Amino acid sequence: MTQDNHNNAYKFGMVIDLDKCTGCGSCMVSCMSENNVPFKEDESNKRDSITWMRVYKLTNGKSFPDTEIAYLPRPCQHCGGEGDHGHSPCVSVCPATATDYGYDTGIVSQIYTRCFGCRYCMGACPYHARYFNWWDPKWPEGMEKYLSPDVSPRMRGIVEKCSFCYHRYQAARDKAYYHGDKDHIKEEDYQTACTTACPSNAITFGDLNNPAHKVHQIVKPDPHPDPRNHHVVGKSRNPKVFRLLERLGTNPKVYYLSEREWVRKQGDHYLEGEWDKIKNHHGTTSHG
Amino acid sequence: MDSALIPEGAKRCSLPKFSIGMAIVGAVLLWGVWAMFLCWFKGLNQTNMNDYYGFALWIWADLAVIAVGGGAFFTGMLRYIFNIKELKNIINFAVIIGFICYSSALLILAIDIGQPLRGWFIFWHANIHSMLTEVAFCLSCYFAVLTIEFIPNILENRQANKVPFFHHLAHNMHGIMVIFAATGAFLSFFHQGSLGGVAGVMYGRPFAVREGLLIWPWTFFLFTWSAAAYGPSFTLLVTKMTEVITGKKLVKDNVVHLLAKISGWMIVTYIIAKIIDTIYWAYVTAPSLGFKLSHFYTDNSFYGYWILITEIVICGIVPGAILVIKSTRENPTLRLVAIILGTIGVCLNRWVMVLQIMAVPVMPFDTWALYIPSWQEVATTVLPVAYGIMLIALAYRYLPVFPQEKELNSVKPITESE
Amino acid sequence: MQSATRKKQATKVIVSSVTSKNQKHETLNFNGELYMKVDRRSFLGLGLGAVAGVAVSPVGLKLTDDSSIWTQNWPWTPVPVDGRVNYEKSVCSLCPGSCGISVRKIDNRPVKIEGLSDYPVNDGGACLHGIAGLQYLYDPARVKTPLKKNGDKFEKISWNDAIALIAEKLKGIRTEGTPEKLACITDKDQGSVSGLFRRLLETFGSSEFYTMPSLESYLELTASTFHGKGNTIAFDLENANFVLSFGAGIIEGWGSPVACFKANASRKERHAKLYQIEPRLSNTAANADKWIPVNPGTEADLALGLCAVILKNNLFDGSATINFMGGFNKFNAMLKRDYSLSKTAKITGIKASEIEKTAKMFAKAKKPVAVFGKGRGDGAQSLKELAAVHMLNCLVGNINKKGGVFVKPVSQYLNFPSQSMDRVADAGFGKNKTGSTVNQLFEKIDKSAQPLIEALFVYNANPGYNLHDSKRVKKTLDKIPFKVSFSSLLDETAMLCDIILPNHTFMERIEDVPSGAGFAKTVVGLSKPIIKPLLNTKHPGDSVILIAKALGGNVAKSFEWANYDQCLESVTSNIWSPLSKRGFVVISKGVPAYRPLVNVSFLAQNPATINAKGDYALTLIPIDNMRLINTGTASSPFAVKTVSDTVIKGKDIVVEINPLTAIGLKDKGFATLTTPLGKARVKININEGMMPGVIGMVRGLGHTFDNKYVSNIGVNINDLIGQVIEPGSGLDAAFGIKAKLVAA
Amino acid sequence: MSELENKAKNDSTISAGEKIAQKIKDDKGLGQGVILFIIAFVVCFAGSTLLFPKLLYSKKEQPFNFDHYLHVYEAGDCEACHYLREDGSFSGIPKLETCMECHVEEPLGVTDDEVVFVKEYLAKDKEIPWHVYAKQPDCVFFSHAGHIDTGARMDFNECHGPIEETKTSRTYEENRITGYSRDIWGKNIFGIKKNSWDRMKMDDCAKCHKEETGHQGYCFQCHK
Amino acid sequence: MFPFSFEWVWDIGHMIFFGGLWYAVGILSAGMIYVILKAAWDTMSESINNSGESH
Repeated sequence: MTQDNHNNAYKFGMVIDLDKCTGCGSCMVSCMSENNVPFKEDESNKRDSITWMRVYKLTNGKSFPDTEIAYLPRPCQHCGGEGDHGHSPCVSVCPATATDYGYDTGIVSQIYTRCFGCRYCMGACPYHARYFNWWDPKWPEGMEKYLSPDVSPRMRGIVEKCSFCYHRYQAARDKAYYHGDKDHIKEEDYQTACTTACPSNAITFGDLNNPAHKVHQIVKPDPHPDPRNHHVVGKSRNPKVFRLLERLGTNPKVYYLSEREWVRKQGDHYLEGEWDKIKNHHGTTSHG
Repeated sequence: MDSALIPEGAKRCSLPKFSIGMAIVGAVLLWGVWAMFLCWFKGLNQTNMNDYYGFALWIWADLAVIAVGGGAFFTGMLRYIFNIKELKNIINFAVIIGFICYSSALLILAIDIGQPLRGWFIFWHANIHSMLTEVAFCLSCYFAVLTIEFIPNILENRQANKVPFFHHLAHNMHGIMVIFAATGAFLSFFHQGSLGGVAGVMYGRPFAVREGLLIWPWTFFLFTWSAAAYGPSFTLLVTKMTEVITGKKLVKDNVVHLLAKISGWMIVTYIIAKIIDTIYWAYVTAPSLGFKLSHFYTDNSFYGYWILITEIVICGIVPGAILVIKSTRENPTLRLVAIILGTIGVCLNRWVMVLQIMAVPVMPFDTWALYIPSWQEVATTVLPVAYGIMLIALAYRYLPVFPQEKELNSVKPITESE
Repeated sequence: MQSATRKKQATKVIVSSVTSKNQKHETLNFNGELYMKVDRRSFLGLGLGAVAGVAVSPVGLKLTDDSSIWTQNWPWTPVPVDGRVNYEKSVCSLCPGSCGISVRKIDNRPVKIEGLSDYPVNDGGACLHGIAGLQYLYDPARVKTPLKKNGDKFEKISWNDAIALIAEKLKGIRTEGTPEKLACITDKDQGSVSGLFRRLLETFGSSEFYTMPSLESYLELTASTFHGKGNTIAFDLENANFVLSFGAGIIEGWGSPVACFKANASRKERHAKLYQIEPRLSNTAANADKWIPVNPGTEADLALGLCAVILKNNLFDGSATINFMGGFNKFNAMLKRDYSLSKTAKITGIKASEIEKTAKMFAKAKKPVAVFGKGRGDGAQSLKELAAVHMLNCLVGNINKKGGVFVKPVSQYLNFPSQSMDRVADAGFGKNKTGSTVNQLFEKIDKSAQPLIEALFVYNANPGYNLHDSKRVKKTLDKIPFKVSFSSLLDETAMLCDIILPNHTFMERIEDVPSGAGFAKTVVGLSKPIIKPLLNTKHPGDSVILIAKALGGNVAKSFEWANYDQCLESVTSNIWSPLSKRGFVVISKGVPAYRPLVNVSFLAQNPATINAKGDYALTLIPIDNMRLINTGTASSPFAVKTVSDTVIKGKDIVVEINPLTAIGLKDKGFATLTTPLGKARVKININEGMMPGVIGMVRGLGHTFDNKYVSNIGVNINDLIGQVIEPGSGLDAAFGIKAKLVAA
Repeated sequence: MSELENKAKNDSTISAGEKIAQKIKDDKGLGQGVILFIIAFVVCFAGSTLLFPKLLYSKKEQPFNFDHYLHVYEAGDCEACHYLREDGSFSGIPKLETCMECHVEEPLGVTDDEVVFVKEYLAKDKEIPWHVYAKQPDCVFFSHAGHIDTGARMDFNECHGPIEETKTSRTYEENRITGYSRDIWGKNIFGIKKNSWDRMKMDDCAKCHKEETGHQGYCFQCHK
Repeated sequence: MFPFSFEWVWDIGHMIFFGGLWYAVGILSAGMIYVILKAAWDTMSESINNSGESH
């Protein structure tokens, strides 16, 4: 059991290189195909279109010809909550414990049979990573054959979200049990569907706690709380890496990487002059 | 025909006239019920809500109806705990309004959740850290208290009073109503507060988040306070409306002035606290997260500074001032203006604390989300209003709600018959 | 209070009566009034007792619990069956990229498609259309059995009857001695199935074998213009350190999409530069190191302008240019005269200093590559532009070098046995082809009074949707009396056909899938059947073999194989063993050894530049959006779901326009787009990334066939853009059309 | 549990109630009602507690009887049919191809159940539609690898009962409303468990996890 | 909601929350039971001793 795997709990996270991301959408489709996400005839109202992984289009706001755009894939951030104690914005508000924070993996679960659709978690999540089944999912006649047994298809009236392909973690643990080393999940044994699908390998997924994993080497998370904002823990020591809305103290586990300063600046809100102070911060200095 | 049921010495309109009125309101009720079944059987795609607007008109209706229903617990507390005798003439009506508000809230919640059949999971698998769990428990309990407070009034119906058991039951319940009112106040303090906490704890939403005391954000106390402040105003408003519709004077002026005075002072103290909280939030909490005040009130087609000013100044300071100063309080038109503004104020505060939270973009590259309710949502929000009107009409017709009614409307003084 | 006392007496009465008459059955013979009293109380007792009894029993709790569990297991919510997991390798043939895929199956039921990690083309990644492949396999709109047109409806027909009907029709044409009246349109001329189609036509006696315009056809055309027939061009993007792309959507589906994604992704590590020249800020332009906005349609002039700068400052590779043939000095003179720096700047709208700087950077770069083929590289291209851009490569001499442009012969890994021809076949095959491109064929059919083509085979192509001025193309197709479509979907062209022989989807077929479209290596993959065919469909190879056998005579003799599997094994005999074992064979990967000769005669004559037809103020240009398939097959529901709401909004298409040109137009508002060919209702997306004076509309929408998820959305841009045939090459080179936008 | 059935039951026992009424000399007006109340209460309570489960659970027989005892004896051990695959997933109920490792066209034994098996399924190469007693709902992920000898080394009797000694397949009972097998929600309507395999729902798993690992586990450990 | 619920943990949070809740529910139910029994008792005693109006 990983609960007592000599307390080296995992902390699965992801870093996405926005300079490599081409906005092609492979991650969106791979995620939908892997997790039995339904589709409707008209999905053009992006406010009730269920895409666990959504690719946002960012712009530097300048006018022609200096305008620039970048793409930002946004899965569920699996927030660790203030001080990384597991009180994610959504977990702390769900009235029926339909979503909880797995301290052994750092993954925020969503249980479709417990959720009764009050949608409070959707209001609490600042990343809009939670989707509600406004319609009863229906697959055209014959297409239910491609549904995967690893993820239970949902029903109308409940909230669903990215699970970091937790079923792949379950399969990896089964394999580890079978081969006798139940507490050691190899890096390549548990990779999410979007990571494996990305044609430009822009997404790197792994255990943030394990220095041997690529994601840890890129992000170099700082275990101590940030002196200027004690809610923030695990801030990246790589100046090119940032997190979305880090100042809110949600402590997301999805990091983003970009060489372009205007892209990094879109990660959070800054008052006048704040950005220049921390523009190329190295390590623990953070914005107050 | 139904004269046997009408309280002694009370003059009511003829049954046909009454039934026509009830039929009209009943039709609106049925329209709401039709929308309710649509939402239950076809699912919440009947509404215009979406993933940006998980909370919308219904949650606002919930919060607003509970806020204005605060009159029941506050008047009850004043009457039974602070022993203000004059309020016994309005406590019955306050309880009826409270009962209607809380039953409406529970009905709207039953329609609003995606899986009504699993609604009881909120009790069974309760997450005690969630404000909504606390709301669910205390709201249901307080609804029970309101039912208990409403039963004696029902049992005082002429026919019901004839059954000895009912007669004794009503009498005994009056005896220990103090305990029920105290428990009710305790429960109300928490769930009114938790409804405020629902918004205040969302640290992912800079527009909503507030610091606080221990686990309760300041909005917790502000919501209770505003419910207690504006609740009596709403009670007075509905009393005034009932008096206008029935064409009779139902409550003596000294009771109305007293309740208005209390409500006034509560509004004034609330508004001061609200202003302090807003200033602290606008200049300390939000900027610490990188948000200027203009982020929440500009470049969108609806939410502007006007909503802040209306809520605090026009519907806060003005009604407070009117109800505090004796001369303006006792001037009927000014008092009516004040209680109407007050009620609008609390509804606006609830609107802001639900819908503007959803509208404000949080991620830098996100956009404002605006939303218009669908007819089904409007119908199911009008449904409780219609049901409330019918209940008040029935109660007014068949139950002795206003003790002073006979006295105020009798042509010659008659001795106490019983 | 009187009433209370009277009531008490009444109860006393009841009690006494109960005690006195208890022998008899008391409920029966009481008189009305008394009967009423006992009955009401006992009834009350009974009812309350029953209710209390049931309430205290577990029924209530259990029903509440079970009703909630019922909502967790609604009968209409599917429950996928669990089973043994295994992975199977195959190759996706949805587009010329031909990536390797690995399919996860549960007890032989495919549930997920992913990229194959050690496949030489894509090494693990896959594009969204390949990943959503299962939605094609299980699409209920697929053609289930062969169909025969009757009036304007289709009716079912068995395979034998269909083949017999086709054979009888073709025999009719042959007996008239005009075998050349049989034509065939496919998507590419590589691969065994296209080989079979070409072989059927040739042994039948017709040389009318056409391929739809694709990057593959443009590469071969440019190669033959410069380096002689039988050559093609490939780009070693992985090793190039300066890529100058003239509108090519390197990361939007150009060439071999996933290979290009990988080459682009490693750019940062290799410190390689990408400059994108395009009127619109596409994803490629956004990801590039520099975006150079150019006036639409003037890319050729810019390329020649850059050549002029390179020649003027003699930054060209002398050793390469000395053996240029075909009038290099004439070309040189033409450049000096027509493409001086100031003239080019005026035409293209780019500052002269910018042109000069770019030309110098390109020439000085160690491994520069200039890439041509606007958008995905298919659709309408002008040979002048392709040649001008390739001229840059020739000038800097980065041909057949690592990190350069590879000019290599078209790979011939297939060895078909010799064809047996009879007199009629030789006569028909001898006649020269009606035209070199599909557009020319349709133009000739339009002009000729009596039918120039009697029978047409359409395989993997949708000319009725994918060629400019699709209304006219459909009218031309109607002029062909007998048409057979091999599509598995009832697309626009199939709906016009008389017989439909539905083929398997790429997951039900065994087939050789050669890489192409500018990919540096030549890899042949083996697409394997992941699942037994679901419907009454056949492999297109089998269909052709059956038709050939039904025709008899020399045609049947040229198709000796029993079925397609046997044919595939024999045709790819020299590579079959590695192909079948490992699933792919790398035919050639290194730098081609020989130095090709370069003939600049085409450019030397200074062919005319194409400009957009019509006299409206703005220019409408097509956009190739990675998330939509625009080659005529429908995009999958998942793919359409990922398309942004600035491209599709409800049933309407959204066009991009710069704020400066959008006077009187509201963002997200409606407008009517008018071009010389027609009108369309569109929505507006005010977009800073679009050059002023240009409107951008996505290709791949406006399908009219019956598919709830992708059809009847928006407009097919090919209805709005007309054909402009380029005199020098006969290609349809219309890069766009003049249009106007009026708020609706 | 429809009221009608209730009513039918009440009439038959009314005469018993009447005798009691006569015996008790009672001068209170309510006596009559109270007695009837008690009768109706007892009758309805007993009725609904006994009748309700019969109505709630549908009874289905297996396609043919399966003799575990014989097969364990013949095959030697359980792993012949129920085993862990290479990737740690559990094979579950064996497929026809596993049966065909021993069974051939003509029946090996004498029982007519085997005749049914050979004729109906083996010959027609049709998978046997077994009703799985321990089938968990779709939202549950259960890892056998984590519980048997590669993990917690639990004995399979704890969850499946002494199945290896059974000679006959018992009737499969399924909840008509939820579709759950009765083994999941428990044989006894009050939820009283005599032995560990009588019920296998969330609370049972939670109790064992709490004892063994000190924590009930986070939702995604057992949900998918 | 009950100690045997799945989510129940004997921590300070549960004790305060459900302590307060059960306390309030306890008062309400006790109050109601008292009132009903007393009313039943009053009705009974009134009808037995049949004395004049007792209230």
